[in-house]
Amino acid sequence: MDFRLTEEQEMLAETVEALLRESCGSADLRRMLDESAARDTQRWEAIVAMGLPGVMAPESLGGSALGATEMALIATACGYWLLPEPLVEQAGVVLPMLAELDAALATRAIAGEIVAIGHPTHPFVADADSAVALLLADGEAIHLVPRDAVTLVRQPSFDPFRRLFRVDWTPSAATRIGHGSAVQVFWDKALDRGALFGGAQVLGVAQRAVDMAAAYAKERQQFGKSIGGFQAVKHLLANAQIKIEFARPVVLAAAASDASEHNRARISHARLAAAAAADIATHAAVQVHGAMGFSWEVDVHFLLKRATALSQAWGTAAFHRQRVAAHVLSAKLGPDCTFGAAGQREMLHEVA
Amino acid sequence: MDFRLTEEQEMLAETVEALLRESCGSADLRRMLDESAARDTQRWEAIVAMGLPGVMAPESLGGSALGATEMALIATACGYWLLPEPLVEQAGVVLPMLAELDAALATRAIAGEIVAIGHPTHPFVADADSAVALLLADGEAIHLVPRDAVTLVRQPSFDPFRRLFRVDWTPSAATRIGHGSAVQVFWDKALDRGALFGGAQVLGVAQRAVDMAAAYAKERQQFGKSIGGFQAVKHLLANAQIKIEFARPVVLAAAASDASEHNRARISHARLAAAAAADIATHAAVQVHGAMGFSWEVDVHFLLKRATALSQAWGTAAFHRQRVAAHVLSAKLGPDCTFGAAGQREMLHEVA
Amino acid sequence: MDLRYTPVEQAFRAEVRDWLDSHVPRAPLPDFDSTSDGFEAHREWERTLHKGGWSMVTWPQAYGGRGLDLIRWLIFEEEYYRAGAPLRVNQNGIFLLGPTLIEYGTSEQKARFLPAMAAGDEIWAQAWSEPTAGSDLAGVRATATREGDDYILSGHKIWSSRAVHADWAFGLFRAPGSERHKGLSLILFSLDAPGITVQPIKRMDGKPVFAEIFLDDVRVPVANRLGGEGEGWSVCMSTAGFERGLMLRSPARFQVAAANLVDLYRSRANQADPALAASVMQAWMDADAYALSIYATASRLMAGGAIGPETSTNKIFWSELDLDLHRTALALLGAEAELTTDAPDRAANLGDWLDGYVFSLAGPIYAGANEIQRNIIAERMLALPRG
Amino acid sequence: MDLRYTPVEQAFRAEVRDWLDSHVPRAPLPDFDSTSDGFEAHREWERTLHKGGWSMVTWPQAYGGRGLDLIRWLIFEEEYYRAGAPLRVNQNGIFLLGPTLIEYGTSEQKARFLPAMAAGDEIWAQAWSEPTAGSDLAGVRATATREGDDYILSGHKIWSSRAVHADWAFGLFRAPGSERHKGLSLILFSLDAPGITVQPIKRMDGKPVFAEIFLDDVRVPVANRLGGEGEGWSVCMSTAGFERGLMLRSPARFQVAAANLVDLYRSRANQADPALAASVMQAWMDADAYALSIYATASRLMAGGAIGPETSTNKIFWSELDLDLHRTALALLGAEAELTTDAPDRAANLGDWLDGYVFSLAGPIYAGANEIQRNIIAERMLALPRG
Repeated sequence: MDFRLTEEQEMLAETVEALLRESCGSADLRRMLDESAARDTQRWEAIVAMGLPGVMAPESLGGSALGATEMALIATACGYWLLPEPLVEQAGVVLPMLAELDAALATRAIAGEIVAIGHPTHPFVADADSAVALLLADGEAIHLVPRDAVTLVRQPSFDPFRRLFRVDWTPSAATRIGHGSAVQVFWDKALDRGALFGGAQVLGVAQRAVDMAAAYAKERQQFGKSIGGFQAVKHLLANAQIKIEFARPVVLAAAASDASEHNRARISHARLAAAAAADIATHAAVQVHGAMGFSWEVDVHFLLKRATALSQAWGTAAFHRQRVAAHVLSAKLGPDCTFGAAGQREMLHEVA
Repeated sequence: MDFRLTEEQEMLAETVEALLRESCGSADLRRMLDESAARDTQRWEAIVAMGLPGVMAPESLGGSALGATEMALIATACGYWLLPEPLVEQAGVVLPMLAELDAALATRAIAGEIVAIGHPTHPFVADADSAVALLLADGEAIHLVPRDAVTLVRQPSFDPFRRLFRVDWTPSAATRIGHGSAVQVFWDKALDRGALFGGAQVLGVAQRAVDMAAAYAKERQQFGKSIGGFQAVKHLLANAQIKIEFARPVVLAAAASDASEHNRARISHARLAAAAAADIATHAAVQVHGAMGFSWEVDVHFLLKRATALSQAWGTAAFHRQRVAAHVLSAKLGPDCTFGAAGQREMLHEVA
Repeated sequence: MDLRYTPVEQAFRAEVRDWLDSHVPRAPLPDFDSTSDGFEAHREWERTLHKGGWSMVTWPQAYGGRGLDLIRWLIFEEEYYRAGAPLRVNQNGIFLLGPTLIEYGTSEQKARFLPAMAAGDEIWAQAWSEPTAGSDLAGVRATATREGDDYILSGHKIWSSRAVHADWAFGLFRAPGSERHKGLSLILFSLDAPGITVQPIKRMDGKPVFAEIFLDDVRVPVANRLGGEGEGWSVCMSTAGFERGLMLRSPARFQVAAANLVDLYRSRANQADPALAASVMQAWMDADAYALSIYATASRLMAGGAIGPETSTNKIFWSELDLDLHRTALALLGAEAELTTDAPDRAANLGDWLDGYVFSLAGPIYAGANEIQRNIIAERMLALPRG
Repeated sequence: MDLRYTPVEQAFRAEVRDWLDSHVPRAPLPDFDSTSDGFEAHREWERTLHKGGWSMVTWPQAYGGRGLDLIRWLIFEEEYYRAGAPLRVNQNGIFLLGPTLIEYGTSEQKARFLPAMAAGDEIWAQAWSEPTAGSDLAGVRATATREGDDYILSGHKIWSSRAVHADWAFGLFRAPGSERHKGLSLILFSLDAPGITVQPIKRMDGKPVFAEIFLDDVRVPVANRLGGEGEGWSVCMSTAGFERGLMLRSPARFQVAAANLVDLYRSRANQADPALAASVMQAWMDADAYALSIYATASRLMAGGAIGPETSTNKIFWSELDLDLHRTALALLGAEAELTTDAPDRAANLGDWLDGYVFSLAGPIYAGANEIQRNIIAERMLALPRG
C-alpha cells in the first residue's frame, strides 16, 4: 500500500502543466474565440509531439502505455488550464477503445487526428466537426463512421469552447466494427473513463477557480484593505479548497484501481466529488471577483461554464448518484473495505 | 389585505412574554429538574389565572375565543422561554377539540387540569402522568379515558422537560366519545394545530438561540476582542436570523388563514421552515458558545433538545415535506395564488 | 391581520389583468441590452404602460402614477409577471431613483424628472460603482467641483446597467478633498452631456449589459443635485433608499420562476434524481416565504412604519433563492443544461434557464454584496460589534 | 502508487483480527466518564491491549509499541473499530501526548512516561483550555514559576477530558509576566499532586465528561517540562503536534458510523423522506474520501514527508461529516430521535445515535474551533493575508 505519486508521475504532470501554462493562457483562449477556431494548431502539435494523445495506448501502436493515474494527472492539468482541444477525451476514452478496435486509426489518432465519440448516454457528440471519423452507437453495435458520411448540426453550449453537434447518420454494415452483447463492455468502459477523466479535469477547474479568486482577493482593496483579509472571503475560499482536498484522493484512488463494481462506484464518487468541488469553487470565485466575476473580460466565467458542461457529461449527476447508491445499498461496507471488499476477503483467506 | 398584528395581539404577546420572563428563567428551569417536578405549580397557576389554556375556547365555556394568530404568538413565547408546562398543546390542540366533544371537561381544562392527547401519528403521549384524562385513538374512534384507567411507561427524552409515555389501555364503549369517519376530521385538525403551534413554538426556540448566542458573543473575549466582532461569528448568526425572518411570516400566514388544502400545505411549510431555522440557530448557538455550548451548565442545550423534539412531533419532517410536495405538484401555482388559488378565482369571477 | 383581498383590491387585480391581457405583446421583445432596437421596443412598451396609467402605480397622479398603496403595487406586479410582460427597461429610474426623488426632490425636480420617467421619455441608468468602489461604496472618487450654479463632474463609473442606451444616469460624487461618507452628493446627469464617454461591458454571456461611464469635466447645474450638498450618503441610505430594498425584486418574479421549476420537475420527474425533488419544493417554499414577508413589510410601511435591516435580509434571501432555484433547474436539465437558446435541439418550451442562471449569479453581488448585508444584519439586528 | 495491501499488511490485518476476535469484551464496558468502575474497566482493557502488544503499534518496541508504520496503524484502527472494541480511555496520552514525547522528550522522560502510558498504568488527561483561553490558546494565564529545579504551577484549566479519574495531565504554563505565544512551557503534572483540585463538569447529557483543574501552588520538578523552557508553543504546534491531526480521529470510526447509517436507512427506506437518501450516500462518500485522504497522508509521512495545513482540512472535514452523519440519523429516526437509550420502547438494535450526535457536536469546537482552522487554511494554503 503506497498512496503516493511516483516521481515519474509527478514529472509528467509538471511537464504537461508547463506546456499548457505557456500555450494556454488567457490571451491564447481569447484569440481562439475571436477566430472561432476549433483548435490552436500550434498548441495541438506541441501536445501531439509530447505524445499525449497516446499516453494510454499500447507501445505497439506508438503509445506510452501509461495508466489511468497518469491520464488523470494530465486531465487535471487540462482542466486547470481550460484546454479547449479534446485531449482528455481522445487520450482517455477514444484511444483505449480504438486500440482494441482499429489499430490503424489508433495510430493516426496518436498522431493528432481526432476521432469523435458519441456515447449512447449523451444526445450530442463533441468535436465532431474537426474529426476524421466518429465512433457511434446503433443499438448494441459500434460503428466507425467517416466524417463525410454524417451531417452535423451545431448545438451551441454555454461553454464557448465546447463544440457539440447532433449527428445525423445512417448505420450500415460497412461502418459496423463491433456488435453483439460483448460490445456493451466497450461502451461501459468508455463511460467509466469519460467520467473518471472528466472528474479529474473538473477537479483542475476547481483548483484554478480557487487560485484565481485567492490571487484577486489579495490584490483587490475595499474598506482600506485587501478583501482577502476578510474572514468571509477567507472562509468561502477555504471551504472550496477543502472540497478539492477531499475530492483529489478519490479521483486518484479511482484511477489507480482496477475495474470492478467497487471501483465503478468510486469513479462515480470521484466525478460527483470533483463536480461538487468545482461547483462550490467556481461560484465562490464569481462571488469574490464581484462584478468582474460575471463580466466577459475576466476568465472566471470560462471556469464556471466548463464546470457546468463537464458536470453533466459522461453520465449526469443523477446517474452517478444512482450508481453510488446501488453500490452502497448492496455491497459489504466497513472500514476494512476501503480498497474493495471481495479482494480483501480472498487475500485474508489465502493468508489464513 | 393587512398583514400586521393588531395592537391587541401585540399586547397579548407582550403580557405572556412578561409572565414567562419573570417565572421561567434559567433558575426556575433548573429547580424543576432538581425536584423532578412535572410542573411548577405557581407558574401554572399564573398561566391559568391569565386564562391562557382557554385562549381559543369559546366564551360560553369561559374561554377567550381568540384565533390561531393569538395562539401562535403565545406558542412562540412558550418556545422562547422554554416553558416546560404543556400550555401549547392544551390551549392550541386539546381545548379546541374538547370544546366540541366534552364541554364539562373543557371547562376544567380551562381551569388548569391537564388532558393529554395521543395522536395516531405519534407512538407516545406527552404529559400523560399529570393528566386527569387522555384523548386516545382506537382505529377511527376517539376515546376519552380517565388517567387511572391507563398504565403509563415513561420514555425518557433527550429533552429533560419532555414527559413522554407509552399508554397501555383497553378501549371500551364507555370511554368512546366519537366514532365513524366524521371523527377523522378531529384528528386531522389536531394534527394541523399541533404542527402549526409546534412550529410557532420552535420559532421561539430559534430566536432565543440567536439572542443567547449574540449576547454571549458580545461578552466573550478571544484574541483581544469580543468574538462577536469576527465576521465568521457575525455571519453564522446573521444566517440563522435570516432563516427566522423568513419562517415567521409563514407561521403567521398559516395561523391567520382558514383551513383549506392550500393552508394545510402552508402549515407544513411553516413547521418545516421554523424547524429548519431552529436547527440552524441552535447549532450556531452551540458553536458560538464553544465548549460552554455543550456543557450542562449553560442553557443552550435545552434549546437544542427542545428543537430536536418539536421538529419531529405532530408529524415528522418527512410527513410535512410530503404534504408540501403533494400540494405543489397538484395545485395551481403562481404569483396570484399566494393567498389561495380557489378563493382567488371565485372572487375575480364575482368582480368580473 | 386580515389576509383576504378587499373587493377594491380584487377589482384592481381584475382591471390589471384585463388591461395586460389586451396589451402585453404576444411575441417577446428583443432584449433591451443587446441592440438599440430592443431598447427602443422596450421604451415603446414603457410608453404603452404609461398611456394605460400603469407605469408606476404607487406614484402620485400628478407625476404619472395612480397614487396607490403598496399592496396594490404587489398585486400589479403579480399580474405583470403572471402575464409574462416585458422586463422594465426603466427599472433604475422607476424603482430606484423614483422613490428617492419623491422623498428628497424639490417640486421643480419632481416636475422635471418624474413625468418623463413615467412616460418612458427618459430612461435611466444607475452609476453607483467605480473601479475602486464596489461593496465599499464610500470609496467613490469621482468629484463634483462647484462652480457657481454648476458642478463640474469628473471620474469613472463602472457596472452601470442600461447606460449603453439610456438617456440619464445618477450617481454619487464627492467634493474635492472630502473623504469616505462625507462630502458626497447624489447628482443626476444626462448621458448626452459633453465630456461623457460610455463604453459597453460584456456580461459573461457576451451581452453588453453594463457600461463604464467616463466623465471628463462634465458641467451640470446645481439643480441636478438630489438632496443637500454633501448629504448624498444619507440620501442613498435613507428610508426612500431602503424602499428600494422592497422594490428591487418583486416576489412575483420568483413565484413565476418557482412555478416554472415545478413544471420542469414534473416533466422530468421520472428520470430526475429523487434528491432534486427536495430542492424543487424548497425553491417553491422560499418563493412563497419571500412573498409573505414582503406582504408583511408592505402592510407595515402602509401603516406608517419604517423599513429597517430587512432590506438586508430580503437581499440575501431572494438572491440565494434565485441562485439555488436556477442551479436546481440546471441539475434537472442534466446534459441539456449547457445548451443555449440558440441550440436547434433545445426543447423550445423549456424557458431560458441558462439566462436566468447567469442573471441570478449577479444577485449575491450587486446592490451591496451579501457579505456586506450579513455584516449589517449582525450589527443592526443582533447588535454585534463592528469588529 | 499501489493501492494493494502487501502480503505483510494482509498478514498483519489477519493477526489483529484474530487477536481482537478472542479478546474484545462481548458486553460493552460501562462508559469511562460516568463512574470510576467504568474508568477502571477501560484501564483494564488498556492493560489487556498492552499484554497483547497492541496498545500503540507505531511506538518503538522499547516503550511498549511494535515499531510499525502508519499504514499498519490504519489497518489496526480499521480492525479495532470493525470489532467494536472499547473506546481508548488513554487517547489523550497515546494519541496526543505520546507522539510529542517521542519527538521532544529526553530519554529519561520517554523511559519514565511512555511505558506506563502504553501499559495503561498511567491514564492521561489533557489540560489545554482555560476560561479565557479557548480557541485563542495563546491566551493561557496559568503560570509556572521557576524555583530551582522545580516549577510552582498556579492557574485554572477547564474542559479537561478524562481529568475526573485520570492520573496525569499535560498543559501549557507561562513564565510570570510573559505574554501570548512567548514564555510558554509544556508541563506534565500528576493529578494527585498537592494543591490540585479537580471539579467535574457535566456535558449536556449529564455525563461528567470534562473537568476543571484548579492548580494552587503545585510543585513539579523541572524534569516534567517537555521541550525547552518557553518553547511550549512551538512544541505544541510542531510536526509531532501536527501528527495529532492524523491520529485524532481515525477514518475507521466514520466508516463504521456510515455503514451503520446505511443499515438504519435500509431498515427505514420505506417510510423515509426520499431526500434523506442523498444525505446517507453523502455520509458514506465522505467517510470513504476521508479514509482515502488519510491513506495518502500516511503514505507521504512514511516516505519522510511533513504534515502541513491538512491537519486543518482534516479537522473540518471529519467534524462536519460526523455532525451531518448524526443529524441524518436523527432525521431518519423521526419521532423516535428524541428517545434516550433508557427508553423502554426504543429498539435495542438501533445503536446510540443520540450519544454519537452529542459527541459530534463537540467536533467543530474542540482542538481549535473550525473557524480558526478555516483561517489557517486561507492563510497557509491560499496565502491570504492575516486580515
